[in-house]
Amino acid sequence: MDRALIPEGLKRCPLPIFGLWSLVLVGIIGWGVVAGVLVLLKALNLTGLNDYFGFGAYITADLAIIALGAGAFFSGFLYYGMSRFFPKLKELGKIINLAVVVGFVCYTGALAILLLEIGQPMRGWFGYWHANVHSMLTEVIFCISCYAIVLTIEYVPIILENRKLSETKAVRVFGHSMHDVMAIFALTGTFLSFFHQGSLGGVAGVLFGRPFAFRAGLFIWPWTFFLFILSAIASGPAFTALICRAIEKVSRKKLVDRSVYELIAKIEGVLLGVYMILKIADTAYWAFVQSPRFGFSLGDFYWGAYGIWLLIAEIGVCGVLPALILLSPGARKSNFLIFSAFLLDIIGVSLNRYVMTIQAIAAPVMPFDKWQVYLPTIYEVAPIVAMLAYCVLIISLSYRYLPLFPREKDLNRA
Amino acid sequence: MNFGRRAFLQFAAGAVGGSLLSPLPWQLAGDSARWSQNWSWRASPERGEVTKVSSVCTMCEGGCAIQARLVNGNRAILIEGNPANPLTEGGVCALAASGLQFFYAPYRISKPMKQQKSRGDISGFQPISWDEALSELGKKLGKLRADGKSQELAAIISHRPSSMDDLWLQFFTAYGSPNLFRMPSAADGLKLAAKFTTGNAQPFAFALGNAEYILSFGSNLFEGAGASTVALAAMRQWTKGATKLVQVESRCSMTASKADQFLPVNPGKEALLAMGIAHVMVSSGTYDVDFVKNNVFGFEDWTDSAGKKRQGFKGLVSSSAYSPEEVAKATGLDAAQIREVAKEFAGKPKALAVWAIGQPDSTNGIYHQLAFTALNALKGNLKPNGLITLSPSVPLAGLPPVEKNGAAQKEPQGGLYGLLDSITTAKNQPVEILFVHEANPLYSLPENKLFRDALAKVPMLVSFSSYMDETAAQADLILPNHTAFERYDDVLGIPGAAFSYYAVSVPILKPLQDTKHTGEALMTLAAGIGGTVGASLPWKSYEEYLKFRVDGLAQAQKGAVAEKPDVRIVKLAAGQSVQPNFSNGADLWKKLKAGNCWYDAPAAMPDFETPSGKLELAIQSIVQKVASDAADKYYLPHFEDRNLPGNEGDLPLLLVAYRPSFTAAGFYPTPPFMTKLIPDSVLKGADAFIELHPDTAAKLEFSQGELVSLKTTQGEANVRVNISAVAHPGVVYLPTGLGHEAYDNYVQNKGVNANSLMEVQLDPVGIGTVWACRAQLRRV
Amino acid sequence: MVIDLDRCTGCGACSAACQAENNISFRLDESNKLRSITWMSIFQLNNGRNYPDYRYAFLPRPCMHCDSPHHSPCTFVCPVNATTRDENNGIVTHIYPRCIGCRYCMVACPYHARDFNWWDHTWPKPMEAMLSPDVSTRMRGVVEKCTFCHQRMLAARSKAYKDGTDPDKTTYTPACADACPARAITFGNLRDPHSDVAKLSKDPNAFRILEKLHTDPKVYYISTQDWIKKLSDNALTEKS
Amino acid sequence: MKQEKSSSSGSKALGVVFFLLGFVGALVVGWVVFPNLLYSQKAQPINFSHVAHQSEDCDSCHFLRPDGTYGGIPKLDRCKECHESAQGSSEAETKFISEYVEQNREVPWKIYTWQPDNVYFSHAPHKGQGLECTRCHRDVSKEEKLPPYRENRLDGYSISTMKMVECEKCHAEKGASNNCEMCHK
Repeated sequence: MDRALIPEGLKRCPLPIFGLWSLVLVGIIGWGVVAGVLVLLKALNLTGLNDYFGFGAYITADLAIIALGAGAFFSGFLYYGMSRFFPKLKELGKIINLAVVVGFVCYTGALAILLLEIGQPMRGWFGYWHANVHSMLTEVIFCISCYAIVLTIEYVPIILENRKLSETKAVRVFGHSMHDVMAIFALTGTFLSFFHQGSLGGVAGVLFGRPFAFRAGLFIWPWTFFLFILSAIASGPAFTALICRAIEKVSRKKLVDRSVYELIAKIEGVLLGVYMILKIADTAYWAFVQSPRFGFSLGDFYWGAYGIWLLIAEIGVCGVLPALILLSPGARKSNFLIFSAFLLDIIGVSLNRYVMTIQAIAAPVMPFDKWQVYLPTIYEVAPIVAMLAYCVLIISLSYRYLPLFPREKDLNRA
Repeated sequence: MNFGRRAFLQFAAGAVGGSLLSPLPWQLAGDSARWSQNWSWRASPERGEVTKVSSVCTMCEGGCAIQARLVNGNRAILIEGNPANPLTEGGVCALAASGLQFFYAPYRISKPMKQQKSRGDISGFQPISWDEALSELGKKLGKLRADGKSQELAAIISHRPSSMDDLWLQFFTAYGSPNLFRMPSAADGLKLAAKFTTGNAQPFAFALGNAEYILSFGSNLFEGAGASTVALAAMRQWTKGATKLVQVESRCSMTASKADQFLPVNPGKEALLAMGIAHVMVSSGTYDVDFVKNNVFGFEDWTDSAGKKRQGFKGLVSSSAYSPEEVAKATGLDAAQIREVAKEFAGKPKALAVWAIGQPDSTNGIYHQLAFTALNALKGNLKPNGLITLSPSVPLAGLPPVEKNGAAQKEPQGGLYGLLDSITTAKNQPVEILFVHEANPLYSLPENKLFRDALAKVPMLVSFSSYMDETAAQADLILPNHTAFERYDDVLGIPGAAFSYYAVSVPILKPLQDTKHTGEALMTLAAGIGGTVGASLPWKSYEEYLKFRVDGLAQAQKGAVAEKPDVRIVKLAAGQSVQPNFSNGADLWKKLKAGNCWYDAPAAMPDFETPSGKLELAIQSIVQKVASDAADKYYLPHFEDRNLPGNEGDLPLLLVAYRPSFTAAGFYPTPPFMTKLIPDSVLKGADAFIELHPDTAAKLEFSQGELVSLKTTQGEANVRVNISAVAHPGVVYLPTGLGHEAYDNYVQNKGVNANSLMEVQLDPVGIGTVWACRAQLRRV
Repeated sequence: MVIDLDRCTGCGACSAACQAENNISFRLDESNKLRSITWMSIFQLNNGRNYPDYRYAFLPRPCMHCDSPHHSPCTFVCPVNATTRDENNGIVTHIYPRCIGCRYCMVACPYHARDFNWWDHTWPKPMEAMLSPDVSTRMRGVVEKCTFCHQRMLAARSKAYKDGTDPDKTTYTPACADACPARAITFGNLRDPHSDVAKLSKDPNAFRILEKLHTDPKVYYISTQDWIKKLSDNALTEKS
Repeated sequence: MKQEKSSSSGSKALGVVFFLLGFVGALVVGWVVFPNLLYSQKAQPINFSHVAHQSEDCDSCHFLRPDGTYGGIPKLDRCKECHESAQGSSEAETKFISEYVEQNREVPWKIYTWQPDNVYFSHAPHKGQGLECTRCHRDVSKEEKLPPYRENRLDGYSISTMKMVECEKCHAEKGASNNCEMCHK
């Protein structure tokens, strides 16, 4: 049976090994699910959250994973949208399927965590039922759930391409007809996710009671709205590329032409560069103009574990540095440099999400207030790890049984 | 198969379309929204008509008028202040606001209990009917008395002034035992000082509201404890800036923080500073010369009854020992500062030196009380219209005279501590039966070990507590009293207040449990014993008893009932006349029952009933209690430096207990509402924090929050370190009101009980003085 | 609301009364202040000096019911309209059955005025009898905060309707202001220039916390102590 | 592909039938079956005839208290004022006397318009606005027999418990405040 499912003419590792591998993943997922269920039953007192830290690991993980999942919509946007004007972008078609899968797992995973995060999961849908249009979170709830659906729809045809499934005519027909409309979904998705990446940025930016996070507005949104979008698209594709590379390493196969990596590198380089320029400008304005106006000096925002190193790491090591690497044609030639640059890029953006949520509330606002330190408990870690395991599992399955990489066959002719 | 699929799709489409046009989806969505909002196990309070009952809180001496909110007349949901009350203007303390948590406390004692197993074993308590319990006890008492051992009955009762005191006294006099004791309180000191210097029975009272310069020797005016209602009412009268408060204390308490000036003296040296100030006033002649000349005995040198010439206060205080320089050395202040304060105190027309208000227990021995008195005497504050008066008594109906029991009635020596000591050492008469009423000595008596040891020698302990507190848990018989909100009770004046105050506390609800008013229990017991004892308590119920007393007040036709808050009772001047606004007993009772208080201006300082007919600074009566051949200073107010037991090498630090406003340290434990108020710098989990000066902490190399072992001569306990600049260097401050072992798990195991580490020094006149004890801190 | 810190002795009567009035739940151990529910929290301020110049004061902190234009920090972010501000009376309320427990409002509030129900709440059996029917008890997983005892306002309005007087002119006092034994808390209608609060808020010694954030709190504080005033806003606090 | 098309074209008519089948079926379920399934019926402990009490005016039993709160269904004491002993011979009254009056138990009426804890509703303002009782309550002036109490199986509320939207609608029309704290506690 297993053989029959594997795409024609492609080699995959023997079933036992794969079985073992998935078993491990399932184990981890089970562990996380148990923790999650306990949180649902016994409520959030199991977590490290408290009245000082309303947001914690759950939200941070969500923001990060969603930013990285952005690879899906952005590559989609470039491939379906832009390639008409820039034929070079057709290259991305070679990795687009993976991007979709990654996007799918990231978003569905994020939704699951979001369910744990709220104190009244049963009422999660009130975001629709009693929506408050002013709230960034409303936008987030809308867009994430909508986009998760879109991604599912985008994922379906890829599944239907499975050898066994596509034997049934109806399925084949259905799959094909879906393929034709994929562009539309891709673009809808693009819009949705642009929007909610922005909203996620807004979530922090609108907190005018929190000088650390607050940012002044551009149009109706604080400009973190745009910074988040930019940082997302500046890291998402990199993430996809990195995963692709990981699969290559594990399966000891070549899946896409190197040209794809270089193209992504170039794109990411430019975007990250732009993002960094704006981010630095923003930081400078925030540190030297806005905060003093609120009565804060930069020193008030950093303390102990939440030291200034966070800022340096985020902007310097994981921002400017990878940008420079990716922008220099020479560096892009080196596999080591290119992928470590991707990695730094990803870390940088995740760090940014962490800072904008947790440190933003760790910094005391009232003068007689004291710093507090937040440590997530196992009940927060487990579901997050499980969520990642779930991502890996789905990707592994997809890779094994679905023709994700159109060029795989040619590239691996023995 | 295609076809089937198609048909199905069409059917489905139809179904969807149809249901969208039916209420089904919308109704379901709405209902599930509501369903997700219901939490079946969430408590859902019964609704109904809300009514208010007015009463007076009797949980401490404060005398706050309260109102209780009832639902359907059978469920109390809130205790608020009564805005009509001139003393509180509607305010209450945190304890009163949490009062219902005692009313509905899980650790209430629901019925009379008899210990069937060994003492202290909670499981050994077996219910017993009231009749049985009281008749049994009555028989025992009768027999004891018949055997001429009536003095072997003793009782420890609350120090809160109320008509219960008189009832107890009546019972004990009739029964023939002198061993009736109240829990120690600051008022004891004020009473003795007044007794010795003025010869009157009433304790001193301070006209805080009329003073413009207040020199407070360690009084916790604003710590929310007990009589601080008076201090707060006075504070409201002070005009910001105009009235100056100077606090003399070793710890920077709330009062010190609020004060305009804080004089950080070394612990226990307050009285020395008073002497120092007196020294300056005397040497600079800035004291009230006429008053001292005409109305004070023993200022100049004097001759005692034996005709021996003795040194007067003037000579003593003028000695170099009390010169600012010397005093500065010992107190840790500087001489200039002392001169400055003395100058201001002497200069201000309405300057007053206060001590021992709002403190859970006295930190001053008799000689220190006298020193403060002397300072006020020099200031002329004890003049008929001065700022110090005798705490005015309320002219209630006196109790009928009783035929004293023939049995020998030795005046007990050395107060409560004397009794405990004599029980333990059994050198004096032993005690067969011990009553404990509205008190929890096993927890709240300073150096509670003394009570524990004595208790071991007492065959029978009878507790009248409504709660399973530390003492009740050790009882052999528990006769639970109604709680403060279920019974008739009264507030018979407020310690240290320079106005008379009387209020009646009426039940807000009928008793929840099978409890009995202790007053009525006493009446039943008396009846059971019969004879002169029975005759001495002729009332059927406590309500009737109170009515009888209020009748007397009405007949006296003094004072008035305050029905509006605008009466400034803290500003009443001594001797000021108040127009009575009640006709007869019934009328007054009605007004009092409605939650109003009765008040009157203090009487002007009466004639001194001392041998000399003057205010005595040289006290002859005190000497027998010291030593017949005592040195001159023992007749006079002076600073008595105590050398503490325990050696300094082993116990290099001083331990001082302080009273935080957010714990309850007396008969009532800290209720859950108040537990919430305790900062995590005072209590974290099960650990209490001691306050330690930064330098001291640094010297001992302790870090904030570190767990250390605190050792005194009394014992050892683990505490956490709170490095705080409120602390005097070298002194360890431990909060009172923590460390209960009884009640329920909302109260238990929170910190340590300061009383089990502190140590009491007994005065020649039997005041238990608790000010500090040697202590040691080390890492665990 | 105006709170006179010169009078406040930190006795906590306001907070205790608040708990009784508003059915605020309590737990065996309340020493973890980051998870303890107190609508009226009492902060301890100090002047940072060393003994004997050290001074401290207590600052009772109800919800500030921020008056910032359009929205309060919290009402702006609630995704489900569970917390809103009534523009007629300025009260910021929070509706428990609507709240989904996302805690965004807590994050938005710089005063830590909001507490989350981390647990299902139980009262020791007999104490359930003292729960007030005028305030609904909370389920786990929702946020709660000070409501200026608006149930008392509703009661007062009801009575006004019954008596045929103008409901909009009725006044009331919340539990904390009623209880304060130092009479440090004054409550009233800030918009009515003749009300005591309006007058007191103009007092030269009156200030608000974090004015620079433009949250526009409706709770004023009064203190004659400069070091206390300094602690009201960061710019005024000298940094070490 | 081709043959599929042809096969479908042949069955267009049938398709419409299927569609209608589903459509009508759903309508029936949605309008008729579902509501009956959703609500359970409960009888009141004893019957109360409003008609029989016509002599009294409504306010004598359903009155506002001095503090402006609403007295609701009268308590036993109010009933006792007349029904200390039987007035007539109705089986409801005899039951009432024997089970409640004599045992001095309050009647556990099921309240048709009971609102949940989190709702604050005061009759005084609505009365003050001159609203007729029948605007929200059923007209009982001709009522001989208490209708059954119908409870929503899902959320446990009575069928006649007013929903928030209805409150809001009227408030909006009347220009009354629709702010949360006006109706929630």
